[in-house]
Amino acid sequence: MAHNETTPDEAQFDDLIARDERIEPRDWMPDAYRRTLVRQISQHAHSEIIGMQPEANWITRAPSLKRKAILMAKVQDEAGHGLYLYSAAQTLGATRDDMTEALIAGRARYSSIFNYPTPTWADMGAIGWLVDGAAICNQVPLCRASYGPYARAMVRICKEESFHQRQGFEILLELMRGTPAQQRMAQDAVDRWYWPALQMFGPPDDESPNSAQSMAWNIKRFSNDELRQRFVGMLVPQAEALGVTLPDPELRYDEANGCYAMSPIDWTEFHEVLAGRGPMNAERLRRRREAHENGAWVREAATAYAAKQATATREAA
Amino acid sequence: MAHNETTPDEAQFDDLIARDERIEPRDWMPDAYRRTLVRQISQHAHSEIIGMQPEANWITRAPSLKRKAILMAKVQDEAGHGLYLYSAAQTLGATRDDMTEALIAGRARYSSIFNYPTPTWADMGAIGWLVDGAAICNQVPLCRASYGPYARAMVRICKEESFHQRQGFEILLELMRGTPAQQRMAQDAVDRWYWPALQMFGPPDDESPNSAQSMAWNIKRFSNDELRQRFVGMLVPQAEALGVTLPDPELRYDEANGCYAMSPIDWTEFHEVLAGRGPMNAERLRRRREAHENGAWVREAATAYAAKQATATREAA
Amino acid sequence: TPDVAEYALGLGDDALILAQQLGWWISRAPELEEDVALGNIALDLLGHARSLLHYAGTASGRSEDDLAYFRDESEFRSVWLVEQPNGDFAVTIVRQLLASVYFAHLYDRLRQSSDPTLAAIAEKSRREIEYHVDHATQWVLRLAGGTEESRRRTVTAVTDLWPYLDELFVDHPLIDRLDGIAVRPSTLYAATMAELTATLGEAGLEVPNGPIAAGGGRQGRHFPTLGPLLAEMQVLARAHPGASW
Amino acid sequence: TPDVAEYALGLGDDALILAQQLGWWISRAPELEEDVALGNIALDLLGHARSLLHYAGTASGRSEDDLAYFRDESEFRSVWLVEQPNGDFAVTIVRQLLASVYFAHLYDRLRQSSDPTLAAIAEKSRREIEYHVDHATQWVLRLAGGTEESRRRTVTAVTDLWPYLDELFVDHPLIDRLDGIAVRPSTLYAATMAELTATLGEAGLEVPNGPIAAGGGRQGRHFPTLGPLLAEMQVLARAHPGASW
Repeated sequence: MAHNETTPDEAQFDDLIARDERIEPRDWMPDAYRRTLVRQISQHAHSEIIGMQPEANWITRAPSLKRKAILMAKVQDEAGHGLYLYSAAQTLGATRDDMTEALIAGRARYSSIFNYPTPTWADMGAIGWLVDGAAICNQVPLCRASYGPYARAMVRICKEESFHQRQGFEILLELMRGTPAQQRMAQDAVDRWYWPALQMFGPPDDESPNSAQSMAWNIKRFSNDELRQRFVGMLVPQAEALGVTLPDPELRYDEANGCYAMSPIDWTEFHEVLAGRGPMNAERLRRRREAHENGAWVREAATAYAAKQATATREAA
Repeated sequence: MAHNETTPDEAQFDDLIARDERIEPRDWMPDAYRRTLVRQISQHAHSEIIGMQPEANWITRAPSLKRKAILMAKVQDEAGHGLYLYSAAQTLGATRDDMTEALIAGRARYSSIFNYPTPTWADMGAIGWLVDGAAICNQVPLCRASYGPYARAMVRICKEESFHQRQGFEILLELMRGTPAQQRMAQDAVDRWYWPALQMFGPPDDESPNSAQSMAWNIKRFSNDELRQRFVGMLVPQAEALGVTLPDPELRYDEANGCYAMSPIDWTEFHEVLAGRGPMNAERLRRRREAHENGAWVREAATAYAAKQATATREAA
Repeated sequence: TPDVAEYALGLGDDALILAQQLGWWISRAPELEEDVALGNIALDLLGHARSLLHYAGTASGRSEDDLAYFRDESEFRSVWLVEQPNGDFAVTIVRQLLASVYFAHLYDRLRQSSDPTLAAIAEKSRREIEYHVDHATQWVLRLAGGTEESRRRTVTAVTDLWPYLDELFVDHPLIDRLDGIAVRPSTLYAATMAELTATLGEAGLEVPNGPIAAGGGRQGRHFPTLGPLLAEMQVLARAHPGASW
Repeated sequence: TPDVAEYALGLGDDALILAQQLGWWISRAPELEEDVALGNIALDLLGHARSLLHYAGTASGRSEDDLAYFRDESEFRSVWLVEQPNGDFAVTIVRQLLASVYFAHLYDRLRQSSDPTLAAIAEKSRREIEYHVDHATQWVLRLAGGTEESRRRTVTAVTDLWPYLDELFVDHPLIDRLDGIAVRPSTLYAATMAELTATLGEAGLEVPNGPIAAGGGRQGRHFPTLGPLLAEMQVLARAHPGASW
């Protein structure tokens, strides 16, 4: 077979993509497509799992029982998202053990945003509003991603995420309507999370060479800068409603270009955090490893018990 | 050798006791004397060790840095007392491992007073004033106990205990000079600890058959009731100075008999606690076992390291 | 009445303290499925606590949050069993088994309370608690029948927690004043013990025969770890008195 | 001056938080000798904290207790290394090694401070810290050279704590305003690292090469466990504002 010739499998795959239809686990797919998806889906799963920690930090201290319930449900949802996404990755041949191992060993990436700490209760609001908000902008298009199990997982996840975002907004709203100390707490959290949230969309388009292939495969639908613009457009009226100031003095709507003008993003800190020198990188992995290792005897017990039960059932048959 | 004949060893022992001199580890002693001492000293050691827990409960929450320092030093002193007493018992052939094992397995006794909880800061005062106070009344005579290493350990311990008692008194004094809430806290703690402290001297003399032999051996010097009287006599003026009420409406000095009249002691709870049904019996042992088990790998490491060092030194020689 | 409020407070505090402790596991469980499962149970219990505290507060014009965040340790009414620290997963699971089986029998009977609010809360809670019992039972079977290590840890957990069962069946004076409204704790003893004994038996575990702890939570006397637990739970609310969240 | 006070506050908070954490071990150590030894070290550190906080408070008329009990998390100035939880005995010991070696070099240099109070505190503290270094070093040698398990735990502890060393050597702007008074943290790097590397080498342990944590404690940004630690430490004092103890 000559190098540039298209096999029937390839032709069918290309055709499905061209018609914007779903690729399913039984379908043939190029290795690079599979690898890209496994990397992206497992990275997303790991972000959900690591992303539990910054918020779990406030479960025991939530300042009202209603907020405690909402926060518990949210962090628990993130565990659920991790499970959906692991399942989607498993349809591509990845195993949960391998993915977990890669995470704990520090070989797998997760969203860098979770390497920031959550020193105050207002961070629960800012994470919901800004981080989940940015995640939704990133993820809504993924509900139409070409790989079926991923797209379907994203539909469920996005539904819950938009709920989380509203809850984050409500936390901040309550704080901004509260005492001066609560208002300061809210503004401080927005100041700390605003730029990292904008950085969640990744580098500017002209420095993001890997995006093209993902867009061609209908995994990615919009460029980093397009999504960032959409996000800022969503934030501006909400910030007004909250009464918080977005920490960018240059931010304004540019009528002429039909988009928001903003200060240049300082990527220095982003790259520091990405390189493992953020405030919480070491702790996030340490704690995940600790939970995994402390749970080893439980998982072993469950496996051993299931094996004994299976033997007993076989022998009884 | 006829049954009632006295050996030279026995004669020397009896002579030393008669002259109220010290028995030392190298001296011959009757088995029963040795057993009584090992039981009493190890029980005392265990009381010091278990007795760390009710107070350690407040180290992290002590309400001033000065009080935190005093409390840390006190609980640490108790560990030191445990060490002195283990050393004294070791001179009688007991091993620390055996004593520890007996404690953790629930076979060895410790003072029942430590099976009560310490729900408030005022308990740090009440324990110092009442429990250490009662302990001192019990222990000062032991500084003249016939067994040398025990007597010498008790000299050091009593010196520190009387320091602890004064600190307890000061805690209560500060509370009684404080806010109404602090005063209530102090009185409540005195109410809870007064009767258990009186019970520390053991049953009334007419129900304490084992004391006679210990008195004959110059291990015990005063009867339970004598010590209890002495303790109450010490408390009454101190309670007045503090401004706390001792929770016994019948308590008064009986001029005619030259002693304090008091309500009959209700021994029901004492016997319940002694039988393992006190509030904290299970927890005190659980926590000691946990510390011991969690420390096993450390002790093993220290032993292994020492062995390797010894080998290296021998080989170098 | 204040007596009904006091009774609801005790049940509410049991649920609240247990929910608070289980909440710690979310993000720390042995597998993601258990982050979800323990989270669900914690949320159910927190729901029970909110209903009960809300009801308990109506007598004195206090909100659920007034009761949860602005009472001191001695004003709490939880039993020592739910105050036992999480320990390892075996301790948490065995604590869940003991507490859930008790709650199941209690709420089943409380449905017949002549107090309609308590009856309604019991009706709703009971169904959720059935799942809690099932979850704990399945795990006790797995842990006791799994590996040598898991069995050893489970035996230790059962031994360590058993002393705190006794308190659950004590008829304190309040109960005498709530005839027809409250469930008399001593009347739950036989059925609860029968179910626990059966479960332990199925798991091949012995019923412990060790010390019994006196407890005293319903009278405001608590296990030493409750103080630090409340310090953490209440710290933010108390730093901003009067604030709304 | 406020700058000197801020500097003393940072050092005082380091000692206070470490003392608070070590205090937990008293009654829980692997052997009685260590209940005593860790208690001694905790007491020394608490003494340093009291001297430094007392001095820090003079500028603003606040007592050591005002500073210890009535500041919020963001007003604390401790570094992340001392805020790391106790973990197992290996973590506590390795944390002690890293912190004590740093403190030893710091206080040794601080004796030459042109501020006589700081110089006097440093002089007194330095001698005690030498014992702390020795205690930690001996234990690191034992644990690393003991059993397979103790070695594994020690390697993990070194790996997990190493990221928090970096923060100790950051020259924040305050330092520029305290020439001759404060010790410039970056100037302690070489000697501290040389000593730590030598100790790890003697123990047969590798110097980690993993991530570095940004820290930020001197600016009031803290490790997540500091909040609950303070909640527990401050709960009683805050429940009785204005009271004397």
